[in-house]
Amino acid sequence: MTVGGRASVVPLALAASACSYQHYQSTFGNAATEARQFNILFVIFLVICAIMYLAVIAFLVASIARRRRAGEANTVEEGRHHESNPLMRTALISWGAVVGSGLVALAIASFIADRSMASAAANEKLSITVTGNQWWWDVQYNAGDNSKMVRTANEIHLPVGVPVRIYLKSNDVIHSFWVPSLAGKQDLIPGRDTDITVVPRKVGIYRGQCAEFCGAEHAKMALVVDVDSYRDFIKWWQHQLQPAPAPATPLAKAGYAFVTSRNCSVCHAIAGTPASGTVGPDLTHFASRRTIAAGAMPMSEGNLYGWVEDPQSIKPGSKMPTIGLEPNELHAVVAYLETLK
Amino acid sequence: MSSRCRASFAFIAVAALVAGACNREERHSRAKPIGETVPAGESPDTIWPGGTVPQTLDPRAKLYDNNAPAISQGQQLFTQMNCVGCHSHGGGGMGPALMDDEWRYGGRIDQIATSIAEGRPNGMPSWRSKLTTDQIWQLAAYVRSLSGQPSKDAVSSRAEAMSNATPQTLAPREPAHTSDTAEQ
Amino acid sequence: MSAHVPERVRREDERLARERQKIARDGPKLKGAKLEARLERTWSRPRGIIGWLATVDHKEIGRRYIVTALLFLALGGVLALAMRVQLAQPDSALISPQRYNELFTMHGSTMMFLFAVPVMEGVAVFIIPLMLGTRSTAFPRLNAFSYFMYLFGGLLLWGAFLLNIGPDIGWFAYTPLSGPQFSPGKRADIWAQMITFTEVSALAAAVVLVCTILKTRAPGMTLARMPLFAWAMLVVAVMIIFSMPAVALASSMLISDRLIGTNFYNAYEHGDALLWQHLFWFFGHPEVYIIFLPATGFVSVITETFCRRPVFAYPIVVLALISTGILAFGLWVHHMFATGLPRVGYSFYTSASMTVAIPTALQIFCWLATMWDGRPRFQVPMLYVVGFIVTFVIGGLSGVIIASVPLDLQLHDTYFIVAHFHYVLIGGAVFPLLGILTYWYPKITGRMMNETLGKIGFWMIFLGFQLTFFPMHLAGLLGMPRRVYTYPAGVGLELPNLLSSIGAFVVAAAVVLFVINGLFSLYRGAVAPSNPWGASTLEWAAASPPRPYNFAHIPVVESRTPLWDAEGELPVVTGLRVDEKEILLTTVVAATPDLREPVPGASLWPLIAAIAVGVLFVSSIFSPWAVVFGAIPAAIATAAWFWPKELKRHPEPVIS
Amino acid sequence: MILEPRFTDSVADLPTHKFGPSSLTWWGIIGFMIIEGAFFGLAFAAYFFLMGHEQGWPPEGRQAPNLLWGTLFLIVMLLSEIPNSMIKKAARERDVPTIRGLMPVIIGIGGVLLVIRGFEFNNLNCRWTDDAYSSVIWMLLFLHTTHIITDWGDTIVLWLLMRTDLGWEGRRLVDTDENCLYWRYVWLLWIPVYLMIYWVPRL
Repeated sequence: MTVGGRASVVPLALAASACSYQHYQSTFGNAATEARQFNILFVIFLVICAIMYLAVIAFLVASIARRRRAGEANTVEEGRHHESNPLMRTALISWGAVVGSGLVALAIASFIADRSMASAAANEKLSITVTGNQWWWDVQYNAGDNSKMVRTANEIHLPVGVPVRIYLKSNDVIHSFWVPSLAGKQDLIPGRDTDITVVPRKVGIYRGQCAEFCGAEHAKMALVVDVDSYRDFIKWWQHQLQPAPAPATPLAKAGYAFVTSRNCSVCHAIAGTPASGTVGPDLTHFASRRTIAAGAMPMSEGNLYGWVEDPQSIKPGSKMPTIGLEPNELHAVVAYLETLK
Repeated sequence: MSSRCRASFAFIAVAALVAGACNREERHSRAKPIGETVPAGESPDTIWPGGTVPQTLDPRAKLYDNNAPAISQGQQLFTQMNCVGCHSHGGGGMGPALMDDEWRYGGRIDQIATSIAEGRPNGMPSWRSKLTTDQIWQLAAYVRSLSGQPSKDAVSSRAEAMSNATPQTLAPREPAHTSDTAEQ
Repeated sequence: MSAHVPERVRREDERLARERQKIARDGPKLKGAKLEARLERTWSRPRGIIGWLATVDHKEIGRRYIVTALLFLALGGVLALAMRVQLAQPDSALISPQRYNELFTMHGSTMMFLFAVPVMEGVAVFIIPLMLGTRSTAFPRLNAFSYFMYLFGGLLLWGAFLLNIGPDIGWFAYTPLSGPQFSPGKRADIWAQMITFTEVSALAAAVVLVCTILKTRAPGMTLARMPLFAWAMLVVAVMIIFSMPAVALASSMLISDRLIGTNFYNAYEHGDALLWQHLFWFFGHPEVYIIFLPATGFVSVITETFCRRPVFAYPIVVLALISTGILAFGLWVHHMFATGLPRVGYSFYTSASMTVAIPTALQIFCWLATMWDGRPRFQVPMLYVVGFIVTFVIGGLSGVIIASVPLDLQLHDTYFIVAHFHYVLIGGAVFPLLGILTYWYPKITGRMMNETLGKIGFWMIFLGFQLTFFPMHLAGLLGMPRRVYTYPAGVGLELPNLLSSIGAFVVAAAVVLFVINGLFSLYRGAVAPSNPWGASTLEWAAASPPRPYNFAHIPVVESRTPLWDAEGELPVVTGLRVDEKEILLTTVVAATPDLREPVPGASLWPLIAAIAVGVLFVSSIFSPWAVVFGAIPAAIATAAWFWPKELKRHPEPVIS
Repeated sequence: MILEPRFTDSVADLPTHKFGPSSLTWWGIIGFMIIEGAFFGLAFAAYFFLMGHEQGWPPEGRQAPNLLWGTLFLIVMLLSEIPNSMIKKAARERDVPTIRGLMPVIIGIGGVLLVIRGFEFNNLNCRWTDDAYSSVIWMLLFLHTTHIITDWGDTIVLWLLMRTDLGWEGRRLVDTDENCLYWRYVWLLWIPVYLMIYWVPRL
């Protein structure tokens, strides 16, 4: 993966960014200071290690080629009483010195990168608390007074250029918050408070996934990070503070009735409605999100129908049960959910 | 006993162990939904006046009774649905205690499931429209484990929480009670 | 001797002293075919199934270890193929998540606990006594007990897997996922108890190896003349003794958390989930060096023989082995860089993880210098050494990359790590293992493996390996976490995963070819002389396959390459008994003859003790009282194992 | 090419048993001691790791274990070193009658110690299910109890063997010598465990 190759990948990805939500989940995304420092350090390590590797292979090839010309003397006595000549001894010492100094250089480069990352993130302006649950992310924007606190799930919007500190908690097992294009991962451990600091540099949609095995649906515990311009972010924030819009069409009203009285309200919360369960993700602005079920599928009507009708066939083992809805109830619920922009 | 007969005994014992073990660990996260809401006609109430012979056990019982994943899900639901509010951790409070062997409405898993689904007088709400049948049966399986009825191997010793009760794995096992009211 | 000895006992002593003179001993008067016939009768075990179960012959136990471990390799490999088929294309619903989680847990646990460590111990238990010029390991019954414990651990894990109650928590079972609440039922307990089985087996084998290497070397084989493989196994055995208790303690604490409700890992009751990770990885990292160091011993042995030259700078290689062994205990936190511990601590572990690369780099230089200075012949074992160097160095360098905290935060728990540890484990340990099995195959079975099949097999596994695991570096960089049963389409992971899946089948074919070559050569391979490769170490002075007593006379060693300096005749010491099993003990450093030690005879008690301890372990999954009541039969069995058959005194002590 | 043997010297008159590091079982015992030492060392590490999390140790509302039985255990155990050393010296001097006389004493002391241990378990002022502190305290005490019981069992089996005629054989004396060494190791390990269970919570 030469540097050149990597450069060509970046524009290609950007071009495809507009439509598909699986936009970009790779360390080459270079979308934040931390990711950029990772790439610089990674290239340094790669170059030095490649040099060391070529040295070993050169030595190997040379020693294979050297003796082959001297024929295949098979006699046993040949191998006895071989004093190692002093040249080899100095070669050994210099080899040790080269390896040692190479490693010291790499260690120092690593400490410098580590130091600069920590200092870049010293004065964070935005603070978010992400709580890991079995197989979805509960996101909460901390703000001065509670009226400004935004609660969402499986999706994070970040203003570009603004350092943000994400506090990580877990309600059950150990998860690991990792958005490759932005920064390194950090575990969410029950009983311990960890945090991660990101300074996004490039607008775009970036996908992340849980990186610590956390049970049946570890593979489908993803989240999407939307880096917006500052203006868009503020617009998004204001919109998130609004309660859920009241349903207009009769079908949506029937859906509202079902959602707030039946199973959904026990686990999910929708601001501005009696549904206030905290067991499942917050659905206040569900339809404005890009994915359903923690990144399992892109948001679309067809997928929404599939998910609400039988979540167990999409995420078997997920905590969301298959309610066995009647067709009319299903249409009503989906219609109402689509109004939650 | 001829050696052949003894061998067959051993085989049956092993098969029983195997069958028991298999069911205990089976995770029923069924991909295809079974259209099983509670049957249209309300299930007849499970209290039999005059202590007559209790009805046959509901076929779903063997999916949930003694099934470790079901009991574990029931344990999480028990806290998430705030059953702790009235029943605390099984010791009882506003609601009756679930750890003893006093069952006003029957201690069998299908009877407990009906109590949860239908609700009971004196404050037990009906959960049929709030929880799916699968969840109700999981809760019933966990409630039975609170009073020590399922086998010790299926229950968990503690939750990832403040230690609130002596471990179920050390509690003595209780025989399943059909319905106490009949005996009083 | 002292005033306390009564008259009766003193007369008994004189009678025994007289009888002692009449004992037949090997020497100039008793040698050749007559001696070998009598030794054969003394050292061979009783016939039939009882004898087969009661054997304490290190060669039979070593062969069993190797065959059982290779069986588990095959089983683990089949699981890997199933995983690769599932991951061949995105969003595939071929295997359910629950089944896939069981697959990768079983693959990891089988490869690490049931294949890698036992196969190294098996080869060592078979070869070390021959290489050191003695007739048996120390504590042969403990050796037999160790094999049975390993076998029962494997049967427990695989029995549970086939009964559909196998573990599904990953091969390192982080709490609280493996805790009582999130792993219902007995799946995690079975995994934890398998650890207890294999750990008891590895510790027993380690004590056997340490005592054998330190005390039963041939006279004259000072520590400075000991073969490098023996050095490697000594360091490995000491590492096992210090590291395995960590996982034993951690898994016992996990079982007690799950069975009697202790709160070691319960974050809400003053416990800590990271306590498990610290204890597990304190064992985990030395474990991977326990798997790698024997392979360095193999490479040294192969390089020395096929380059017709002692390994360059022997003291450097020995010091490198010892320093790797010591440094391995200071690295474990580099598995926990993402858990939010203070950054200052991490920088210590970054530098420690980098430092451990230096001794291995020096060893690689010494092997290359041996090839440079020697006359390498590229038969199959030497090909595996070249394949080892080409592959392992990539794994070592990717290890240096992930030793740095900022890089590891991106690469931890991704497929980059999967690529790294397969490069260092398959490249670093399995390649030398395949080479050494080909090298010692004539010594173990008396027949040569087929050369062309071997070469085809090598190129297949070498190229198949690169095709399988190199794309995983890219998959990791493209954001694919570990242990995911599927991945979404459109994220760019399709190509690397498809290549890996194809490569996996090539590697599987190569392993099948190796097994066919092994089985085919058992009957049709060329009959092997005692030293087919013209090697220098003592095991090639014994017959192929070695007689039950290994050497008619205990050889004397005067240099690091005894057979190359032997000029047609081997100096030996004489005087060991012929009618009873006996070995010569020598002093630890200078290996001067010190003591004659009776060797225990074949006995069923190790098997019975292993069954009793096995029943105790398995039943303690289900009830804490099993530990109390299970201990009684185990105590009886171990006491009977120690109790002599007849309680009368012999002219010279005998362990019957 | 099978190499012809060139006879050098004979080892026929070497002894068949020696005390101390020459004996094979000595190295075996040292091996197992290091294993148990590593086990206990890691248990101590876990203890201090869990302790590191707390402001107060024991956590508030929890009383430290009562001193009486633990200290009594320590005293009786230290006293048991007297017969233990005498047995070790007797083994080196092939004084089998003294060994046969003193071993029941040390087995009796072992029995007394196990009884005291029963009381200790009752006086820990906590159940293992209460919290991590209680779990670690119970674990340390349980580990040491298994350590004592295994050595007590070994001593009983060895005593039964020493009473037979085989008691006079050199190898059995070496076994007795090493068993006394192992007993010394058992009570040496008790001292840190004792301090951690009884005194560290009182600091």
